Parts: sequence; structure tokens; C-alpha cells
Amino acid sequence: MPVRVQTEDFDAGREIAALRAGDARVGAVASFIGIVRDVNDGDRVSDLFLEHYPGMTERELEKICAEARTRWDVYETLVVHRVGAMRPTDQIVLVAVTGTHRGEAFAACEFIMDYLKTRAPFWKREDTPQGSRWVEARTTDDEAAARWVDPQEPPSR
Amino acid sequence: MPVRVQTEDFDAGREIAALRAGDARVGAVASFIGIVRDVNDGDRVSDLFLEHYPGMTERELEKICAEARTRWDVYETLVVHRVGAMRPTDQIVLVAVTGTHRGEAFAACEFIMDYLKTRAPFWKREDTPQGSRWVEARTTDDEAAARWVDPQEPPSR
Amino acid sequence: MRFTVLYLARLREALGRGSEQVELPADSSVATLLDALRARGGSWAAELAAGRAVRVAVNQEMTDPAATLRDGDEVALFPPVTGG
Amino acid sequence: MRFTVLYLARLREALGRGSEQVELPADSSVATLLDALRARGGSWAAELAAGRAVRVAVNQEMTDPAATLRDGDEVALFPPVTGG
Repeated sequence: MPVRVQTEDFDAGREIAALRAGDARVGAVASFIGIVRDVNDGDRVSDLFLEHYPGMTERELEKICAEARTRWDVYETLVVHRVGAMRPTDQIVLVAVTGTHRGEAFAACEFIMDYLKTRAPFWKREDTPQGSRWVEARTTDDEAAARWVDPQEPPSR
Repeated sequence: MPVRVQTEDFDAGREIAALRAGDARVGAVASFIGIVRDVNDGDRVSDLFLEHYPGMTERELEKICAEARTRWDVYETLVVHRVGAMRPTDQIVLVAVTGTHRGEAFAACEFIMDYLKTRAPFWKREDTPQGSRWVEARTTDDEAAARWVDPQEPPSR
Repeated sequence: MRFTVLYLARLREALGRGSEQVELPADSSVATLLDALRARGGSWAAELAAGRAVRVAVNQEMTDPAATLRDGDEVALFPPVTGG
Repeated sequence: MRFTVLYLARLREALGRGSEQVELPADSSVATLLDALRARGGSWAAELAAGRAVRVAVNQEMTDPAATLRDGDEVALFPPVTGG
């Protein structure tokens, strides 16, 4: 159940290779990388600072991953989330899921990202030409997370 | 519109890094890696051989990727598919999609894999203790591809 | 009873502090704590006003205003999360 | 008219050849070609029987039995694909 919060960058290829190492049952790895964009809400962003709530962050991420492993037939989940100072094009987060079949791996990976976005205590502060500002939560993120609440209800695209 | 068919293995981390290099609009990269499993349909698999139809393969993959870029708001798509001799735990295919937001990147990536599974002319031959056999097409793959046919209809999970 | 209150991200900056010890009568709830903080006026009243989206975690678990607090709890107040 | 027929994967092994030149009357369709091949009997009749899933591409585009063939076409016959 690897969950890591760190200031350092990560090597997605190496992380994925380590996640499935030695497990010949794995036929599918779905993964996601979140990246700092140079434009957000119409303003140019030159720097990003990510704050978190140490302790609670890891607990929440582990709960989200455990829930994903319960809902879908997958083997391993990985979340690596950076905190601290970042710049446009820097990697922020990696989520990877291994499984036998691709459909379950994709669903679990997207679920973890959607829940991470609304439940894990991270906060972004952006530096723009208009000054420094805390990023406001997106209602689209709440909607993305809400579609998983009833597992009978397929997510809309 | 990179599409590659090759006998050599690939480095997923490097491929993804190259795909988004220099594009600071990218906030999301969804990717998928398909891997040779040591068990298929209940039999142990020791070796896999992947045949394809040179020329048509690349055309089909490019059509599928072009369709994905039309349907979803994404920037770049990548397919790297290996052919020839492989063994369990070897990587077979990499699909990666870059975009601004994760939902579109995930959907396009899963779409490409689903269509690749039913439209791109690749064929797997497995060596098992019972001898060599060509892998039969799965009806679940047809179902996975069919769910994208009507874009109004959300895919079921 | 006495417990720790943490202020995170935008709230820490707006309120000018990252943490403090707070004393309240036994069996106070999160809502009681929020009332006590709002009663300080100024940015406290503004940032914790009823219409503002403030999230509360007690001992690192998300909770709601009805939750009862206990001596030694770690209460955290923060804006909606924006990670990933 | 004269064109190339390719047999791929399991079909190539079952039919014992990877490609050949075939001659048919002008304006023949894919269905005409399949009938001509089945008429060879043996594994040809068995592998290309009506119930078997055989896919057809003409000039590297998937097509169906009604498609008309032209001189110089590249026709490929193969089982349902199993890549990825």
C-alpha cells in the first residue's frame, strides 16, 4: 500500500516498474501524472507552492487506495504526491494501479485521482503577475468524485 | 501523432516525458501499459509471439488516435506496440495521452486501448505446456469497444 | 478541557497563526469552538462566517460541526482541498 | 483481374501459405473470392466456412464481403485481432 508525500521529483517509469516487479499476474498498469500548468483560470503561473497536513495526508491517501482495492479487482496501488515549491511543467502527483485487466485498473486509477482531489489535505498557492493566491476548489472536482458514490451508477463522461 | 510498432522494449517514463516535453499547457497525462501475464485462460504461459500486419497496423493505430483527439480535448497521443517474441512480465504496449484536465485524458487513453484491442491487426500466439496456440479474441474486448460507439451513452464499469 | 487547534493554508495566512491551545468547557462541540473563534471578531468572524467553506478535521479525520471534542484533541481548520 | 491475397496469423498456419496471386473475373467481390477459396476444399473449406470469424481488409482497410475487388488490390484474410 505505498503512499508517499515528498518534496523531491519522481521517475514515473521507475515507480511503475517497482510497483509491478516480480508479479507475473499483472497484465495492466493504469497510471496518471499531474503536472503544473503555466496557465490557470486565465492567469500565467510562474511558481506553485503545495502545502499539506502531515499525518492526515498519508492517512487519507491510504484510505482512498484501500477503498479502490476493495471496489476493483486490482493488485497494487501507488500514490506519490509532491509538496513544497514547484514550477510549470514540474510533476505534482503520480497514481498507478496494477491489475489483471485494463478496465479495473483504469477505473481504480481514476477513482483514486478523483478522491484525492477532494479529500486529501493538499492546498496549492500560485504566484501570478497579479500576486500570490490560494487556488480555489473546483466544483468539477466535487462532481468527478461524486460520480463514484453509487457504484451502480456508471460515471458520466 | 506518434505511433510506433517495434520489437524492442520501451521506457514508459522516458516516452511520457518526451510526449509532453516543452508543452506547459499539459496538466494531465493518462497512460496504460499492457504486460505479458504468466497465466492466460487458466494455462501457464512461458512465451508469447506477437504477429502484426505491417502497414495496416500503423494506419489503424493512427486512425484510432486521430479519433480520440477529435472526441476529447487532449493534445498528444502516443502508442508504442511491440511485436515478436516476448515473455511473462515483458511490456507489450504503451498508450499515453496528454491534456489539460484528467477526465479527458483518462477517457481518451481508455478509448485508444479499447479500440486497439478490437481493430489493430495484432495476433498473439502463446506457448503453454499444452503446446503453442493462437489466442482467441475476447467478447469482453468487443463489449469494451462497443461502449464508445454512442458518445451520449456513458461507459459502464 | 484543552486542545490544539491548527489553521492551514489560506486560513493560517488570513488568521495570522498556524496553531494555538484553546480551552473550552467539557463536552463542547466543533460548533462551540467555531462560535468561540468567531467571537474574536475581525478576520476570525470574516473567515469563519457561516457562508465560508471551512473544513474541520479532529485527530486527522474529517468531521462535522456536531462532533464532540475531547481533552487533548487535535482540531484542524482549513479551506477545501486543492491538491493533485 | 489479378490481385494479392495475404493470410495472417492462425489462417496462414492453417492454410499453409502466407500469400498468393489470385485471378478472378472483373468486378468480383470479396464474397466471390471467399467462395473460390472454399471451393479448394480441405482446410480451405474448413477455415473459411460461413460460421468461422474471418476478417477481410482490402488495401489495408477493413471491409465486408460485398466489397468489389480491383486489379492489383491487396486482400488480407485474418482471424479477429488479439493485440495489446
